[in-house]
This record gives sequence, structure tokens and C-alpha cells, in this order.
Amino acid sequence: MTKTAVHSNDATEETATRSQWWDVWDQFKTHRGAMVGLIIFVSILLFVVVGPWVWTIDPTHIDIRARNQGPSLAHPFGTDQLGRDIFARMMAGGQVSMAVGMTAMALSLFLGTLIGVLAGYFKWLDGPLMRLTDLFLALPLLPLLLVIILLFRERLSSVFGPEGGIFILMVFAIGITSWMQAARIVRGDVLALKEREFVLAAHSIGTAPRKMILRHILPNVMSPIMVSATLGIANAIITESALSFLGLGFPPDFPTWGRLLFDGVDFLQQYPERVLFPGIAISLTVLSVNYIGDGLRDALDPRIRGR
Amino acid sequence: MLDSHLIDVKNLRVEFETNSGIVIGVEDISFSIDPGETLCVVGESGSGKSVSSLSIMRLVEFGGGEITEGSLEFNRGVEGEVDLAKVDPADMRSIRGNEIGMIFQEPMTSLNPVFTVGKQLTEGLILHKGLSKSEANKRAIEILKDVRIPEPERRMTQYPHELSGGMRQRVVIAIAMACEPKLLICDEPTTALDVTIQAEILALIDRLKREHGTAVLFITHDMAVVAQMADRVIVMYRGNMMEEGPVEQIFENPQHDYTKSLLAAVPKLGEMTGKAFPEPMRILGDEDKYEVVMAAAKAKQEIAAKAGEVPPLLKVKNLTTRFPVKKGLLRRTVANVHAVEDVSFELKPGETLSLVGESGCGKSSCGRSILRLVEPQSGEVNLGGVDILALSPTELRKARRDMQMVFQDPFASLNPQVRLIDQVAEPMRNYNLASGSEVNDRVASLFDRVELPRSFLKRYPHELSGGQRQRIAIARALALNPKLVVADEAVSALDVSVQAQVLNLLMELQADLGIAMLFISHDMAVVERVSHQTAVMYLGRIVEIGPRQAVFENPQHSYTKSLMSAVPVADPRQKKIASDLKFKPIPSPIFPVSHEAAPSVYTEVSKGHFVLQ
Amino acid sequence: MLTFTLRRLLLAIPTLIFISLVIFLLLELAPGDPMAQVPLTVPPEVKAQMREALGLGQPIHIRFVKWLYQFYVVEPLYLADALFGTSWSEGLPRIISWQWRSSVLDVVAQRIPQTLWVVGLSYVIGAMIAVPIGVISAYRQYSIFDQIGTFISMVGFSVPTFFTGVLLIVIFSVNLGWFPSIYDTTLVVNDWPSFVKQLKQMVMPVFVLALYNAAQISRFMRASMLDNLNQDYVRTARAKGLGERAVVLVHVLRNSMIPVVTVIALGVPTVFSGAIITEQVFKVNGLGQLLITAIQANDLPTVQTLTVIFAILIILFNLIADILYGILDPRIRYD
Amino acid sequence: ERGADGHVNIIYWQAPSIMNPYLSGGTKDLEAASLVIEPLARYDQDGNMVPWLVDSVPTVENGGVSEDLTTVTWKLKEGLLWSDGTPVTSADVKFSWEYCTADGGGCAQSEKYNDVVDVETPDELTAIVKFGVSKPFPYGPFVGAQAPILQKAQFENCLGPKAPECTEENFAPIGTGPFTVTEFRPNDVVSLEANPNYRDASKPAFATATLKGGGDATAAGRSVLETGEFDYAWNLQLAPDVLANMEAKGKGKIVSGFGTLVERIMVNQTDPSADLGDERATKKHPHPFLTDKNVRQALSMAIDRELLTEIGYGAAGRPTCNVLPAPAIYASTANDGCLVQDIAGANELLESAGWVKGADGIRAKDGVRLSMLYQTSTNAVRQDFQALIKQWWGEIGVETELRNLDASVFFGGDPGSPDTFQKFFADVEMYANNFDGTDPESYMANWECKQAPSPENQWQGNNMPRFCSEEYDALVAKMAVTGDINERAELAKAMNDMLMQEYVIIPLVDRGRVSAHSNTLGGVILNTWDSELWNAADWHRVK
Ligand SMILES: Nc1ncnc2c1ncn2[C@@H]1O[C@H](COP(=O)(O)OP(=O)(O)OP(=O)(O)O)[C@@H](O)[C@H]1O
Ligand SMILES: Nc1ncnc2c1ncn2[C@@H]1O[C@H](COP(=O)(O)OP(=O)(O)OP(=O)(O)O)[C@@H](O)[C@H]1O
Ligand SMILES: [Mg+2]
Ligand SMILES: [Mg+2]
Repeated sequence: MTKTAVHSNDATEETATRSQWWDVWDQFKTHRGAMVGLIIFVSILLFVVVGPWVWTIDPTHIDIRARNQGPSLAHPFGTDQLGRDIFARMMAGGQVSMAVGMTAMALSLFLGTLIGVLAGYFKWLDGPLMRLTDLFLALPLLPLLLVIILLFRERLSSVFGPEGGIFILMVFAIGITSWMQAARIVRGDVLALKEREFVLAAHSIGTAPRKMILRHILPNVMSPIMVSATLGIANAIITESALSFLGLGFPPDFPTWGRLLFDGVDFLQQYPERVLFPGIAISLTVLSVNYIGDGLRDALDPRIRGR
Repeated sequence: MLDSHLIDVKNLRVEFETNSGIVIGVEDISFSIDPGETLCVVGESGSGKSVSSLSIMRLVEFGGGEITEGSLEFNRGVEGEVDLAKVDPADMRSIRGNEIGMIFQEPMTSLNPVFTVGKQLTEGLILHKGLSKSEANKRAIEILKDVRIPEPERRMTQYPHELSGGMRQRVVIAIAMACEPKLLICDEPTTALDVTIQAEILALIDRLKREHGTAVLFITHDMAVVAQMADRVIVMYRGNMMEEGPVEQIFENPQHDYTKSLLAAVPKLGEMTGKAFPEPMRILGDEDKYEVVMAAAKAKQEIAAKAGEVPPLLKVKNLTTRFPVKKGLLRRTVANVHAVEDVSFELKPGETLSLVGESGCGKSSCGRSILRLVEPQSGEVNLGGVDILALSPTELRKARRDMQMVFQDPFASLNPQVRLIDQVAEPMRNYNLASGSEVNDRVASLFDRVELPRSFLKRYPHELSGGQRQRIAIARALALNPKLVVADEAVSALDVSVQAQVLNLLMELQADLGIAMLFISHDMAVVERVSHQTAVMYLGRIVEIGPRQAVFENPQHSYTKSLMSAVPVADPRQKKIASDLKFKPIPSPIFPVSHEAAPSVYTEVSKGHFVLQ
Repeated sequence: MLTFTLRRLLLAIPTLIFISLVIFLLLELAPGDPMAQVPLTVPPEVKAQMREALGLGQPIHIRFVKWLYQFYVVEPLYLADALFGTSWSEGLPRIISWQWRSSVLDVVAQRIPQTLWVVGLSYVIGAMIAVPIGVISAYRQYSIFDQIGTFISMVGFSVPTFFTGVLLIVIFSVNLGWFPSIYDTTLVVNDWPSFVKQLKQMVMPVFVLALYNAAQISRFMRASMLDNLNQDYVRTARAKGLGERAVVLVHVLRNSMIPVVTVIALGVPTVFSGAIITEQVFKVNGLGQLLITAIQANDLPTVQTLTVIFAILIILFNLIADILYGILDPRIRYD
Repeated sequence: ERGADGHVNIIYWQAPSIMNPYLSGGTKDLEAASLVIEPLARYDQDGNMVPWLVDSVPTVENGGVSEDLTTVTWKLKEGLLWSDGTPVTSADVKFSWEYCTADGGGCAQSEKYNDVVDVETPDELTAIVKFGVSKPFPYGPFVGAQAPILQKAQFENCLGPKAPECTEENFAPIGTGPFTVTEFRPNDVVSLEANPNYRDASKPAFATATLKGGGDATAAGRSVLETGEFDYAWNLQLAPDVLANMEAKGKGKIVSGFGTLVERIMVNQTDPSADLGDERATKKHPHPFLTDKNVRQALSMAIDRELLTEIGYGAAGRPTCNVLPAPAIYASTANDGCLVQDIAGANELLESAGWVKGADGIRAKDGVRLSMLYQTSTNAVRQDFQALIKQWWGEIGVETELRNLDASVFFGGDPGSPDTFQKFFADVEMYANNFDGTDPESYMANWECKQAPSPENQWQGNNMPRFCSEEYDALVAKMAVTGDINERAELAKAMNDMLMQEYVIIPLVDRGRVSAHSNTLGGVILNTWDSELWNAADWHRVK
């Protein structure tokens, strides 16, 4: 039995200035899955960001004599059909995939949450916003993306440079075509939350709608948002590769995980590792984000916290 | 160990793990209850009453607690004795609900929001008693009748949020009693109920005890109820047992200081006879302060009285609020609940208008309508010259600074995700009344005022006891220094000593700042003590309104009279349960859509004392 | 609720017309040309004539109005004729595909069986296994079951179906020879062997899709369950002596289903449109394949018609989700 | 014996959408239809014309073609029956012409009937095609899979704008081919059965056939070579090692043949810079550096065509230095020097032309950097080519940005899209092209000046490089009036050489057709000059 145990009412007070986020972090730290997820996630980040500084082979360099090699010291993950180093390509591809995955997911979550909350919270917005959601759900993806790219590629490239422009375009295209599910779910939860008495209580103390949403509504719809986040990353990474494959995204010699995976599928029987590496990378990323999300959700829920 | 004990608790210790480490809920608690005996548990709010009772049900573990020490021997009759602390989950399930029933403290959150009352009520019956659905339904309706819910058939198909606080509470009681358990744990079962219903429920519990030999563990703050119900009493303080003994002994010869102060603070109906103005509560060991406050309050009131007619702060005219009743898959409106019907009154700054009345008569709805937390159908609400019902949303938000509400169900009205410090600071932040560390200081001082330890600042609502939550709600309402406070059962969940402190605080603030208060309560003794005006509500209408003295000393309406007569007396030697109580059946506030309600017409009995014709 | 439903249904009409317009403009704006698949050997003048013959010469608003008339008036009449043997539609122009130069909706009807069999079934299966998995995962949070479930569903979701599908084909068709790698849409099930055959050819695509769907739904289910497991009413349910099964499956599940119903209902329209890759991999040639080939061939009438059909489904199922929502959660008010 | 071998399964990874080749130009549709309807004459696997519904191919020698090259007389075989049992007559032949040239029908093959002024039917079996001009190569009408004979009785009411209304006819034309359609599901599957009235009573050997469509080439190959579910898979354009690996399973064989399809890089002679607005990629603005022949030549020299072929096509490709690689009499050998990669030579060439390497390794002259955008359609092999070529060009100091575009956009002629191959808003682009049949006249005419796409002609036209040479145009004009086959060959070669030596087109690989059939399917002869299914009547089961 712990000596430190005191009666509930007498529990000593610590520095009152510590913000709520410290509690969340404390709690997060004790969540084993979340920490494992975080470590994996950071390792992947290090691998793709710092890796290229250590492993200096150019991912687009073709060494035609070294085609289709299996893993070796010179090429830890082997080489592809043109003799490009897969290890280096995984790193370079990871940068793009992670960046696109995270930002596009963030954008789609932002849009989804914003629209969901607005629609759920403000009755008069519900109709128009939900019909907008219907519209976006109904729009055929491919032509939509083609049009987006047609309209904005040149303009963005001229402002942000070709790669920056395409990056923004991809993130925008993926974000704008994947927020609908989150929006509908969040809206549903908000509709229910709105009827809870603490929201009424917050009204009575004069909480402005903005604060109401930020303080009372949003924290209580965290869990579907977290799930959407994890699913969103996977979705963004795959969509990115599909877009690039259709010629709507990055240049063809620009490796990304999705593209490596796609290219590898044809060689599934001869060189299974070519599919496995990018497949594992994507899965690991998504898995780690999932655990981080789990941990965060638990940490944010005071009822679970402290268990 | 005596074989006749139904349950024998020994050295119980419960711990919780929180952010700030492990805390003890209760420690070294031992007591026993025999069949047919009522053990009342009183004590400071937050002293571990609920935790002890949850431990008996082995439900603490689902809330993050753990029984770390002690045994809970329970006599299952033919199956012999079992230690509830160790019994396996399957057996525990057959005990829960069947052999031990429990009434929970917060009725809103303890009912499942998506199931009808009927479904939640029949579940246990079908499970433990093996009844068929229709039998269970029949039985459920009987139980609802027993707990005096009007129109039980209709209630069966309603959802919890459509019921008033008191009705929910009675549903929870009904659930606990459904299977006629051997041990009934009642965690403040009647705090949300008006005295007439309370008396009925107490009588019901008493009958169960007498006829079925049910043992009752009764947790309450109301010393009068204790006096009426208890065979034996335990007093708890800060997680420990202070005193145990037969009820007479506790009342007449309290040993412990805490018990003494508790008894001293109990208000008694009739104490105020002959006094025109409210008086603060007595608090043992704090008489000096009491004198000072009394003097100050008197002085102010006299000045006010001399100054003559102050214009009223709040004017309510013909306020009407109705809720639609929906039916069927398509959920069409088939009728209306006339929750508030043609209510008019005025309230001056610095005054308290108490609203009493039967549970479900529309008190909360009335309070909420005034603050426009529910939209009234028609009527007029004027606060300090502002027509509240005509305000736009932004104006309304500004206006809310002056009118605050303490919600009846404190748990439901607190955001589970937000720390207490932030909940209390929120109104200040909303109106930019303070910033930075000033906010924290003010929150801390509010905590002090409502007698909450500062160590609670960083806790979350679910980590508090019911009374503690209620104090948070009060602190939050006071944070803005409003002109009008609607206190909906604001002190009902507090133990008498804290209740006294909080009431004194409210009165002090009222005297200092001229706050007008709409005080909704069931506790007639408290009402008598704190109010300037008293209004009695019945079926959505005010049936009698007037100066407190007039209403209490000269009740005119028959309902007022029955209310007065039902008030329990805090004297164990004057038990009157179920002896001379006879109540009329409760009429329904639900009318078909087409129903045209007649206007309320009053006759003036004496100056300012009106009675509905 | 009735008025709510009626209002929403009424509102659906302008919404649909608006969506049709947006889709139409989008398709017009999108780069691409119905002649893209015509070999380069066909000279430009011929291509111009072919375009003309497709009606591309007409101004855009005429084409839109024409399509609207065909879709919302003529095709329903045809349907009525087919059902009741009337002859209201005689001589009225139907929506004609640019690829096969015949009615789009006839082919849509042709595709529905395989789409329902494979994609629909996999959705049902996916949802049916997702719910229990989500429930158990949440109830036993961080148990082995939960961890494995999480792992599988995350992998199932993050690995695209073009990979899992091919993997299955390589294992089960190529190496083991258990299942066909190519779906036979002409198979008629009329006896036991043909039924077995049908089952065999459905196993892999259904599995792949079900995994994907289940992965997603089970995550939402789990999250929602976790939100509700700690509520006070659960304590009350336990206090009644209900078994854990009843507590979880009756009390918690109902509350948790509320958001999940949205997810599931939202997914139904994608049954018809979403399984493009899987259909391609297994050659199921359902509506998804129809759409993608139409897009590739820039067959605008087909794309437009299919998309608007999906839009109708989306609107319908969103309405259903909303209604279910109101039924499941009595606190929600829709008026 | 007819129908003795049961069922044959054919897979096309692009699904046929219609069985009427006049309403669709798509190869998949042509080939599917070729099982059912047939032309009067067609090409065999060597590109020779063979009589099909006639006894002999009319020529000037046998008097079938008039001396002035304006009339061709076809004589139908006797006793030919449609699958419904009615006789095939010259009226059907004439009708096919009428059908394709009817106004408002948008016939995809109308080019085949160019200059036909009339088809006379002096008797049941004779059809005389009259041209308005002298036709040195008069075998457009009724020859090859593109121009089969339709049954007049069936299509009579389907002329012109009514063509699309004839769903049943378009889905199940009555033909003379070995099979007839029993069920047609657009973009999915065609079910066929043996034509009971096929002219050879012992054929086809299969009683029924299925032509399944959809998916991708890998899957199609797998279903024939690895699982054996299908008997024949069309056009398996796959990485050579993948294909080899599949074949190693031993279930089937790969067959390949060469035609005229050449994978090539087009070199833009106009400036595609976005700054030019509407005048982008038009002749008004010559390209800043690709107009320098030295640069173009260096680009070509830097490429290792052998390696490209090995990586991309294996046995199904051969390196080529000609844009017109076949038939044999048209194939020039003048440019074969390009077969050997010469990076050093290319560097030297650029150096001597004044293009010097800057600090970043990129050559420049007068402030113009050799930096290019290289576009092509999306396709795994093309992307590999892009990567390889980018590297080689990098070695000679040319910077390359790659872009790949969706095929339906790239090859679609949408004037609104900036990404079509006609608009060519890039410096170089890569794709493959060929021509129908064996006559290159119209193919070579693609590079006439006036064929250059521009806003004036709505960006239509096939002269992607915007190559313009009076000399070349003169050769084109001359060929149009030259009848003698050898002379024609010389002209074609001259044109080819001119293009090659100007390096406005950089040919890479002569791409063959690869298909696969199972070991149990006999009689397959891969034909790249006509439909692959041209001899399906001879297919049979090998026990
Ligand atoms: N889950 C929990 N985590 C931490 N502390 C808790 C938890 N639940 C209860 N407590 C603490 O345990 C103590 C006892 O609480 P309990 O609910 O038993 O009080 P109570 O006597 O019922 O009070 P009241 O009369 O106000 O309802 C309180 O101080 C409370 O803050
Ligand atoms: N949201 C609602 N929908 C339908 N009916 C409601 C709703 N809220 C309250 N009611 C009904 O209105 C009536 C008055 O309820 P109210 O909460 O005002 O009672 P009360 O006087 O505060 O009772 P208590 O003392 O029990 O809290 C009750 O019959 C109740 O069932
Ligand atoms: Mg309590
Ligand atoms: Mg109330």
C-alpha cells in the first residue's frame, strides 16, 4: 500500500500553473502503445529526413548493371529494375509520402471538423453544409482532380516553384476530396452533444459560440476525429500515389511510397521485397499514428486518464 | 459474527488513482445492517458515503477505484455468506439488482439516454424475476405508481431527458426497488423530490422494510429524514467513520464535534415564525460571524425597507412554456406538456423568491425560461429594464452576464473534459472580467467561498462527490457577480453544515451586492429561512405567492397546506411516516395540442399574498 | 420527423438538379476527349466527324437540358414501361453511351447483380464483422485481441487493395489453384456446382473488400464504444445485475452505434462506386469498372449518369442516416 | 470438325464496348468484331494481302484494278452465307460503303473510303469500287479489320444519325466470320458460338467462345500463363522479366510479331514556354535551342536503344533508327548508326557547337540553358524510359524534367486541355504510333507542314514536332501520285531518312505485339497487320 495515499479531500495541490497539456503529456507518457507508436513514428521521420544525409546514394541514379539485385551491403534493400537503390528511394519517397500524408490528412480533418461542427452546431448552416457534403461525395473524383489540376497547376507552379506547387496542389486535391466522412460523423456527434446539459450550462454563463465549439464541443468529439486521422493518413498516401500514377502529381522519377508499392506489385512474384518495403513503411506509419491517436485520445479523456 | 447481520462491512478501504497520485476514498469503515433495519449514513459531502455504497455493489472498480482492504460479508440466505469483496463476477451479477438494489445520486446521468424509461425499468425484472415482457411492463407500471410518477403508462415510453429532475430520480428509485432486493442502498434518493413525494417515497421504503424485511442503507443530508427513517446512524467525515449509534442516541447525545455541528446547523420548519426577514443559518463554532452577518443584514434590510418601494429587478408576466410530446416512428407531436402556464411575478434586487412545489410541476422549466435557456411560448420577461425575450443572440449573451443559473443536476451540467479551474474561470474569461493569474486567484477565492479545497482546482468533474460538484456549479454561477441568480436545487446535495455555509454565503453576497435570487428548492425549512417571497407551484401554475411569512404562517391553497404538513421533523421521536399521510392522485400536465389553457386568476388574501382561484 | 423527411425529400430535387449541373460542368471542364481511345491512325477530320455524331457540336446548355430531360423524365418512363408494360416512353430518346452507342441504363442494370453480389456482400460482411470486432476491442482495450485487431485493421486499411488483391491471386489462384483469378460475370447459378463456382469466384474479392471495410468501420466502432463505456448509465446497468454481455451489447452498443450508423450509411453508396480497384483486379466488371472505363474513355453521358445515380444514393442514404440518428438518439431534434 | 473442341476463353484487358468497328475506332472493338464480321481481303502475318471473302485480291496485273488506278473490281466467293443463312451479295458490300459514309453517322473508318465515289454492283457477286482520283494504293475500302462487310438487311435502317439506335445490330452483327454473338455485355464480356453457316464446314473447332475484357495486362498474362484459366491473352505489354517469369510456369507460350509501331521521341521545334500565352508552341516562336540540329542529334546519340529495348520490351521489341521500320521494302538502313550509344560523341558535338557546361553541369549558350520538359503518357515502361533517358541526357549536360500524363488526357484531342500530345506544351514527348495495313502513304504525310497542330486547326494534326520542309512536302505530294511499289518505297525511305537526319523525331524501339496462348490452344498465328483474331477459325484444342 502506498504511503503517500491521502484522503481525497486532502490531496496536496501542485503548482497550479501547470497547464492541462502537461497532464495530457504525463498521461500520454504512461501509455505504452502510444509511446511505442511515437518512437516508431519518430524513427520513420528520422529515417526519411536524416537518412538521406547518411545514405548519400541519389535515389534517381540509374546503375543499369546493378539491376534487380537483392539486398546486399551496397544496397540494403536491393535495387529496382533500373538499378536504382531502393533504400535511397524509400527515404526519398518517405519524405514525400509523409509530408503529403500528414498535411493532406490535417487539411481534410480541418475541413471535415470545421464543416461538421458548423453544420451540427448552427442549425441554419446544417442544410446548406450537408448538401455541400452530399455534392462533394457525389462528385466523381478523377474528373474533379483533373479539373483542379488543370486550373491550378500552372498558377501554383509559378508561385511556389514546380515541386512546391505540385505539393500544395496534391495536398489541396486530397484534402478537398476526403473531408466528407469526417464532416458527417462530427456533425452527428455535435448534434447529440448540443443537447447535453453542460452545453446549456455553458450557454447560461455566456460562452460565445466560438468558445463553445472549441472548449465544449470539440474535445468531446475527439475520438472519431482521431480515427479519421489515422485512416486519413493511409488514404492520403495511397491517393497521392494514384494521382502521381495518373500523371496528376509528382514527376514520374520522383519516388513515393505509394508509387514504389504500385510499381512493385508487378514484380510481386520475383522480387516480393519490392512491395514489402513500401507496404511495411506505409503500414507502420499508419499503425504508429493510430497508436499515437489512441494514446492521445485516452490522455485527453479525463475519465480514462489516471487509470 | 452475528448470524442475523445481512451485511457486515469490516475495515473497508477504497483507493483511487488520480493525477496527483493515489488518494483514499474511504478508510477503515465498519458497519453492519440487519434485515428490516435502516442504517442512515450522514456526513460531510465528499466524506465517502457514495464510495462506500458503491463498494458494496462492487461498482467502484468500474469508476477507477479499488477495494484495497476489508471484507464485505453478505448473507445470501440459503446460499450462505459470501464476501462481496472477493466473490466472482458472475455471482456478483446475480446479487446486484436482485439482492442488493441501489439508487444513484445523479439521476440524469445514471439513466441511459437512448432507452425509454420502460425498457430500463423492466430489464432487471425480466432478468432476475424471469417475467415475460408484458408482465414486466405491468409490474413496472405498478412500481412507477408506487413512486408516485404521474401518468405512469405514458412515462414508460418517454426518454429520460423528457422528465423533470424529480421524475428521473423516481425512475432510478423504481429501478432499484423493482426486484424487491434484500438490501436497498439509497444514495440521496429524495434530495430532488418535494416534501410530499419525499414523504411518499419514505413511506414506500419503510413499507418495504416492514413487510419484506428489506435492509436499507440510506445516505442523506437531510437530518429530518434521518430522524424519520433511521434505526441506526453512522456519521462520516473525511473518509472515516466518526460515530455510530441508534438514531436517538445520535440526535440526543452526539459525541463527535462534527456530529454536533451538523445537528446544530439543521434548520427547522417553524423557526422563523414571526420574523419578517430571512436569517442566516446557524453554524456551530461560528457564532461570532453569525452575529456580525445578522447585524449587517438586518441593517441593510431595514434601510431597504425604509427606502420604500425599490423598482423590481425582474418582472415576469404570463410566462408560458410547453414541450411537445412526440410519438411513433415519425415522431409527430401528439400533445404538449404544459410545463409553465401563465406565470407572473416580480422580484426586487436583494430579495429571494423561493419557488416550491411538487416535483415536475415546472419549477426548473420556469427558471430556464426566464433565462431563455428554453424558449418560452409566450409571456414577458423583463430584467432590469431589458426585455429578455426580445433579445438577439448576441444581446442575449451580453445579458446573461447579469443572470446566472445553478443547474439542478450538477454532474450533467459540467463538461466532463474540462478541469474545474477552467470551468469556474470560463464565465470570467467569456466576459473578459479578468485575465492571467487574476483569473486563477479569483477562482481560488471562489473555491474558498464554497468550501472546496484548492487541491480540487485541477480535478475533473467525475472525480468529485455529488455535493462537491454542486459547489462547483454555485461557484461558476457566482463568478460573474450576476444581478439575478436562479438557484435550482442549489444546495440540496450538500450536507447541512456545508449547506449552511453556502447559504450564508449566498445571503451575504445578496446583502452585499443586491443579488436577486430565484431559489428553487424542496426543503421547506431552508426556504423558510432564506426567502423574502415564496411562490408555490402546482401543475405549471403558481397557486400561491406572497411574502414568506404570509405563505408559511397562513397558507391558503390546499396544495400549500399539504406541502407544509408533509415536511418531516428532525426528531427521531416524532416519526410520522406513513401514518397520517394521504395524498391526492397527481394530475397530468400533458394536454392535447388543441387544449386551450385558462388564464390564471388570483385573489389577494392580504397585502401581496395572492392565491389562485 | 415526417415533415423532416418530406422536407428533405423535397429539398433533394433541387439539390439533385444542382448536383447534376455541377457534375456536368465539371465533366465539361475536365480535360479529356472521347476520341482519346481512337487510334492515332484515324485522321483528325474523321475524329471531328465522330465528335459531331456524338452530339458534341451542340451548345452546352442544350446538352445539359437534354440530359436532364432524358434522365429525370424519359428514363423513369422507360422503367415504368418495363415494370408495368405501359408504353409511355415510346420514341423518346434515352441516354446513349458514347462507347457502346446504346442505352447507358441498360448496361447499368446489367452490372447491378455482380456489384451487389461482390461489393454489396463484402460490405455487409465487413460491417457485420466490424461491429463485433470494434465492440470486443473496446471492451478489452489493449488486450491481445485488441492489439491484433488493431494491427490487422490498420494493415488492412493502409495496404491498398491493388496489392492485397494481387497477393491473394498469386497465392490462391497461381500457387494453390483454389480460386479463379478472373470473375465470370456470365455464370448463371442454377444448381449446386454452379453455386459452388460462384462462391469460389467471390471468395477473394469479397474477402479483400470486406477486410478493407471492416478495418475502417471497426475503428470507428471501437472509438465510439470507448467513449460510452465509462458513462454513468453503464454503472446503473451493472447495478441492475445485468451481465457484462447485456451491459455492453444493449446499453453501450446502442449509444455507440449512433455515430457508427453514419459511417455505415455513408459507406453504402460507395458500394456502388467505390470498389473500382478491386473490381479491376478481379475483373468483376461491376459499376465501378463501368465508371472508370467510362471516365477513361471520356464517355460523358455514362459518367454523368452513373455519377448522378451515385448522388441519388448518397442523398438517400444520408437521409436514412439522419433518420436513423433521430431514432437511435431521442435527444436529437430535427425541427 | 466444327464445335468438337468445346469452349475457348479469350481475354482482352481492355474490354470491347461495341461489335461494330464503324462506330468505334478502338482496337479492342475491331478485334472483337473480327471474330464475327470480315473484310473482303486482309493482311496475313507477314503483311501480305490475302483474299478473304473473295477468291483473289484484285491487282493491276490480274485486271482487278484499272490501269488508271480508279476502279477496283472485287468478286465475292460463291456460296457465301451470312450466319443467318442468307447469301452474301455485292449489295452488302456496297451497303457497307454507304453505311460508313452516310452523313451524321460519325463513322470511325471513313478514311478507308476516302475518294470512293461509287460502288457498282453489276451482279450479285461483283462489286466495283470507283475512286474519284487515281489511287496508287486502292486497298482502303473493304480491306483489313477496319473495313469489314456489314449485312445490308440487318443495318438498312441504321444509316447516319440512326446508327446508335440500332443497339441489337451493333452488339450482335450478323457476319460471315467463324463465330456469332450470343450475348454482348458492353465493356465486360462477349459470348459467342460457332457460326452454323461458316464457309468451311469443319471450322471453327470451338463450339463456343468467350471474350472477356477488363483488368490489366499482368492479370491477363497471369490467367493464361500461370493459372491456365484462359486460352489467349492479347497485347501483354509487360516488363520482359515479368513475362519470362510467367512463361516459366509452363502453362502457355508467348507469341510476338512486329509491325510498324515505333516508340519515338518527338522534338518540339516551337517554343512551348508558358509566357507566350496563346502563341505557345506555335510556329511563330521557334524553339530556343531545339532548333539547333546539333542539340537534337546529340540527344539522339546519347540514347542506348539496345538497353531500352532490353529493359522495356525484351523479345517484343527491337531497337530502331527509323520512324518507318516496316514492311521490309520501306525500311531504310541509312540511319543505323544510331544503334550505338555515343555519349562522348554527343558531348563533343555539343561542345563544338558552342554549348558549354556550366557550374551545375548543364550546358548553355548565350544564356540559353539546355533544360527540357519531357512528357509522355502514364505507362510503366515509358516511365522507365524517361528515367533512363533523363540520366543519359544528364551525362551530356542536358537537364530534363519529367512529366507523365494520363493517357486519356494526353491522347485525347480536347482543345481545352494543355496536356494533350498535340498541344505539346513541352520540349520533347514520347509515344508510339503506327499505321494501318502496309501502306505508309498517309502515315508519312503526317509530317507535312500543314499538319502541324495550331490554334487555327483546333490543335488537330499529327505533325507534333511542327517539322516543316518544302522538300518533304514535295515528296509527300509525289507519293500520292506514284503507283509503282518500288518507287513508292524509295519515296517513303527518303522521307523517313529526312526526318531521321533532321532528328526531329528520335525513334527508339520498334515495338512488337506480344500475346500469349495456352499450350492447349493450337493454330494461333500472331498477326500485327490485321486483327490478332484473324484466323480464329483455325484455332483448335491441342490434346
Ligand atoms: N473516481 C474518483 N477519482 C478520484 N477521487 C474520487 C473518485 N470518486 C470519488 N472520489 C473522491 O472520493 C471522496 C468521496 O466521494 P463520495 O462520492 O463517496 O462522497 P459522498 O460522501 O458521497 O459525498 P456527497 O454527499 O457530496 O455525494 C471525494 O472526496 C471524492 O472527491
Ligand atoms: N425536454 C423536455 N421534453 C419534454 N418534456 C419535458 C422536457 N423537459 C421537461 N419536461 C416536462 O416538463 C414538466 C416540468 O419539468 P421541470 O423540469 O420544469 O420540473 P421541476 O418542477 O423542475 O421538477 P423537479 O423538482 O422534479 O426538478 C415535466 O412534466 C417534464 O416531464
Ligand atoms: Mg455521494
Ligand atoms: Mg427541476
